[in-house]
Amino acid sequence: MATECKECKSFFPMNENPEKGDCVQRVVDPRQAYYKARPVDAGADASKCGTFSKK
Amino acid sequence: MKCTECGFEAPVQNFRYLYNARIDASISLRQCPQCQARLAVDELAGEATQKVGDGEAPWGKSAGIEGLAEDNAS
Amino acid sequence: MGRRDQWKQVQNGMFTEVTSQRSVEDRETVPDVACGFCKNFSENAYASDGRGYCKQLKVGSNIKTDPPVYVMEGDAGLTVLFNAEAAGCKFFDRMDFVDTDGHEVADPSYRRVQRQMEKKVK
Amino acid sequence: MAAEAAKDLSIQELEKEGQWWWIAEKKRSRRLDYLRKAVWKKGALGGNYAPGIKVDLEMPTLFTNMYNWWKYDPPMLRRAKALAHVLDNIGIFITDQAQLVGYFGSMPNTIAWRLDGASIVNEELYNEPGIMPEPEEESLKKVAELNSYWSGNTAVDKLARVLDPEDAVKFLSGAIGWGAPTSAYGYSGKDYEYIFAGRRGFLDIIEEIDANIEGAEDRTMGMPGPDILPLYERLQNWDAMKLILEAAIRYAGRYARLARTIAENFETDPKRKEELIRLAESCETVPAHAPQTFQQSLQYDHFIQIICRLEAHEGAWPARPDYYHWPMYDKDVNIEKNITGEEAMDLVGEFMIRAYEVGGFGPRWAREGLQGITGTWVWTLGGVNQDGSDACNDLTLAFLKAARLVRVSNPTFGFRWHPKVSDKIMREVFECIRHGLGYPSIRNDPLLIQNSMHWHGHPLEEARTWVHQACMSPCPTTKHGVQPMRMASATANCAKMVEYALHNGYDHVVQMQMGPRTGDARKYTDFEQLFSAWVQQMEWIMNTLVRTVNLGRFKDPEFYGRPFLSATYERAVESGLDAVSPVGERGNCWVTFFTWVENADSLAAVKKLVFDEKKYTMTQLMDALEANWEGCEKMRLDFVNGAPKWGNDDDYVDDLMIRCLREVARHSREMKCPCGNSWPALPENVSGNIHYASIVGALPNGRRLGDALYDGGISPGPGLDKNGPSAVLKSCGKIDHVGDGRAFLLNQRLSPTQMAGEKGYQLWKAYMRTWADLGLDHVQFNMVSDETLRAAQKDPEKYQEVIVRVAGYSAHFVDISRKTQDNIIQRTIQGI
Repeated sequence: MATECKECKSFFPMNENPEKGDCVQRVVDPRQAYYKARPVDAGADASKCGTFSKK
Repeated sequence: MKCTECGFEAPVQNFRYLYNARIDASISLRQCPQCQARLAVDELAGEATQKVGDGEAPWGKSAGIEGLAEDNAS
Repeated sequence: MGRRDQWKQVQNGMFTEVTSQRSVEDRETVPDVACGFCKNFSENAYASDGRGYCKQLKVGSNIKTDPPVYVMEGDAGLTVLFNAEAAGCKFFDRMDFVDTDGHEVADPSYRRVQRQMEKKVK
Repeated sequence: MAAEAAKDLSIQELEKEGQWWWIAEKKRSRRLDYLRKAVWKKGALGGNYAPGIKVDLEMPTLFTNMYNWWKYDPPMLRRAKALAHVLDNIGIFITDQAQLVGYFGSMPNTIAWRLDGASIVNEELYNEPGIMPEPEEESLKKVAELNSYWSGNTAVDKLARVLDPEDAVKFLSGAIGWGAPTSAYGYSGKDYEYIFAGRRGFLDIIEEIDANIEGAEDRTMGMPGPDILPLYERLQNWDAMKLILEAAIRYAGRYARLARTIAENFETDPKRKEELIRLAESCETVPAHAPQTFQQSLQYDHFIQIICRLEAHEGAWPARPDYYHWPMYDKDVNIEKNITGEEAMDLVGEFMIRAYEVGGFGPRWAREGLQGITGTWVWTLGGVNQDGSDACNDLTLAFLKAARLVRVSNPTFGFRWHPKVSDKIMREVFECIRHGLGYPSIRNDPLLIQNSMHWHGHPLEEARTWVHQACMSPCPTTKHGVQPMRMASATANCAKMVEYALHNGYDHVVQMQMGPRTGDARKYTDFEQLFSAWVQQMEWIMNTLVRTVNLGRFKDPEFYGRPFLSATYERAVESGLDAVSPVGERGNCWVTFFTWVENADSLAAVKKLVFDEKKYTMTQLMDALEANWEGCEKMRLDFVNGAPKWGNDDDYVDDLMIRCLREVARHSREMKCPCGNSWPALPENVSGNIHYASIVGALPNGRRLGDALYDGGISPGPGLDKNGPSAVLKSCGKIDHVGDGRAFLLNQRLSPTQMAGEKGYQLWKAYMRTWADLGLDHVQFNMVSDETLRAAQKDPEKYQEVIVRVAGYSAHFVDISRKTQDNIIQRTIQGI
């Protein structure tokens, strides 16, 4: 079975629509640290995602 | 003219003209096409006087003025 | 030819080659004898998109044909790309020094700051 | 001085040394220190972006996908849908310690690429070294693909097909002007009176739009007739405005969600959790509703600026933060005491930092002309209220203090001075200058209000709202006064006026017959023949640029379109027309005059040495100029030192300057903008004097092709103002700063040693009194010594934070090219 975004620790579903959510990640670059977010579908294929981490 | 850095010799106009050091003096900056050094050039004599490195200004301080401009207006 | 048509011809010369569809290979290849290595090439003062003027040839010239067409009179210089093949041009005059330092400001006669030129000169 | 060594020195010792940047580090809060150091500089170092800066392909890809999808929609609606798709999907981030959010790239080290503006820019981007995301090969393929899609489809490509081909070719030669005649790269004023003074949130505007739609539909579903025909297009525009406002609210909501996610799942520090919740509430309030707190007021402003920049590559940032954010500051800090002055200072400092980090991909001429920065973010402080009373307040002071703590080079301030400004405020202004920031520039408020009324007919109360539209030009922030599209391409390389007058209109640098054939200068027998040729070339240059810009402005709603900007403009919301449409705008155009003073100095040199003294013939002069003065050094020095130069209170050359300006002013009134108003000149330079150095040929003032041009506006040539500061002011005071043009930039360099202490302040204040008495509209100061600047050239790593005033903007000294650095050092240090 394919790995989906909703199984990942970085996935945070939207209250109003759990089928959609944000992929939230911590980034530390040479100047600053920050959290970034990108909208993703809960069921999106995450099998090729380099940062996938199972909940 | 002869490059003070690598010895390359050519007519002065063959050295790439960069810009004046100060418009009211006969010193310019040119670049040697061979070694690419930035050279201070006496344009009246047609001679390279020295290589100009970072932070170096062989022509002195602010153009025309060594120190403060005095208020001479009447 | 009327004024408008004359300048239309110049305009076409300035734009066509630059904006026409090109492959990545067309964009990346810099021939050993390219306009960008020539003393007669002057980078366009407005755009660093790789186009420039020829200081010798005027609009209507074509250095790609065999034999090349050399037009020496006119109101505007021929527009060429930095990586145009110039092996067939009798006016090609190789520069002693090609400046690829993009930290300094425009110097159309010496500066060639395109990534492709930088790779080629180094 | 190395950072480690500086840490051991006391603030007093550092002050003595003039090491203001280390003082800032010691004095600012930990939060501001972190946020200031967190910024990735987006300004180019000379012409190259700094290591680590990446072009962001996310926005261009998202935008293009959706723009292509909605290919049958009318321009504004199509762009609104594409932009909404970006707002819904682009990566967002919240920096540690941040209390304000919003950036137009998907990561802090990215620069946005406006790919629907001009194919020329897109092609340039393809050729750029080292700025593509890894792997480079894949990115290049993607860029090539995007370039192919937009080739012929960008705003400039479309305009180029409509322009007269001669105008198009000559403009794109790069010899006479820069910028691009489209709002894709324009500057837009913000209708602050509508949004902030009117206390409107986007939901309030949506309500107004709904009412307008309802009213229009009553008519389109009613009696047929020609009067209802324009409404069909306007209805679609209103749909577009509404759609984009809704997307903007969702965009803010994404930040709110992220802030809550961090607070609830990651953050362990209770204080930071509280801040994140407050940040989330802020983004849930604005832009949907009018702001209720000082933080929300700043956040609202920043969202508007950021979304405008996602819509177009805006090259300026007209704003008046101490005026429009004052009500919420006053409420939170003074009246309700919800936050302390220190907490407010953190917000003000961060507000400046958030603007400093903004940067988009600019073509080389823009990078070189604005070295070290990404656009002229000149924020306006001070001035008067609409009733003429002093508008300075505690927030004015807070901004002036914050500037010294965060020491950003962008934004900078332009301070509206007037006789009622208190000594307390003036001291803070002076402290910023003394700390070497190069800003605020000082603007003569009463005079510029008069100027706005004179040239563009703004009513007094509206003129009093003015902000810097870019570096220099005043523009009201009102319904009919605000300007949606000031295009930098109405920027003239004025040294070409005298160059073409001497060369029969031919340009030897770009190898083209540019201006009219005004005659062979070798045959001129008196000065008037040369001057007559100069007038013709001046008119030709101004006409060519203005024709191009006028057409660009007129066609912009069709070729580009600004749904979001329109949705924030009262007149656009009311009419359903694109904000860029000239309908409803009073008109506030100006032609920026780069490289202007060379004209007066060159004409004076020819008049004196050739026609009055007959020391040289025109043939000798033309031979020398054609040889770029090579082999004629003695003669060149004669033209520099033997002829009077502007800035020395010498009527010989000053009268010529005034004569030239009066000819320009006459022609300015003859040319009209699309709104029917005049096109006055505005001499200033940014670092265009360096960009044009190798594009302007040799001139009779003694410069060669390659030499930097003068630093701009009405500033005398570096080192050529030998009679001291009063003489400079007296020369500049001969200009009518109301009737001769829109504004006149004056750079002056002062000695840090002389300006030290109370004595220094009093000297400066006396100088400023003379400046005001003589009726000048602008002055700005550099106050960093030669010694420090040379040391910074030698050891840039140790002097990263030294700031200098270039012209119309400030930059970190290490971010400008060596030629520009030397040009700044060449400027005369005036003793006052």
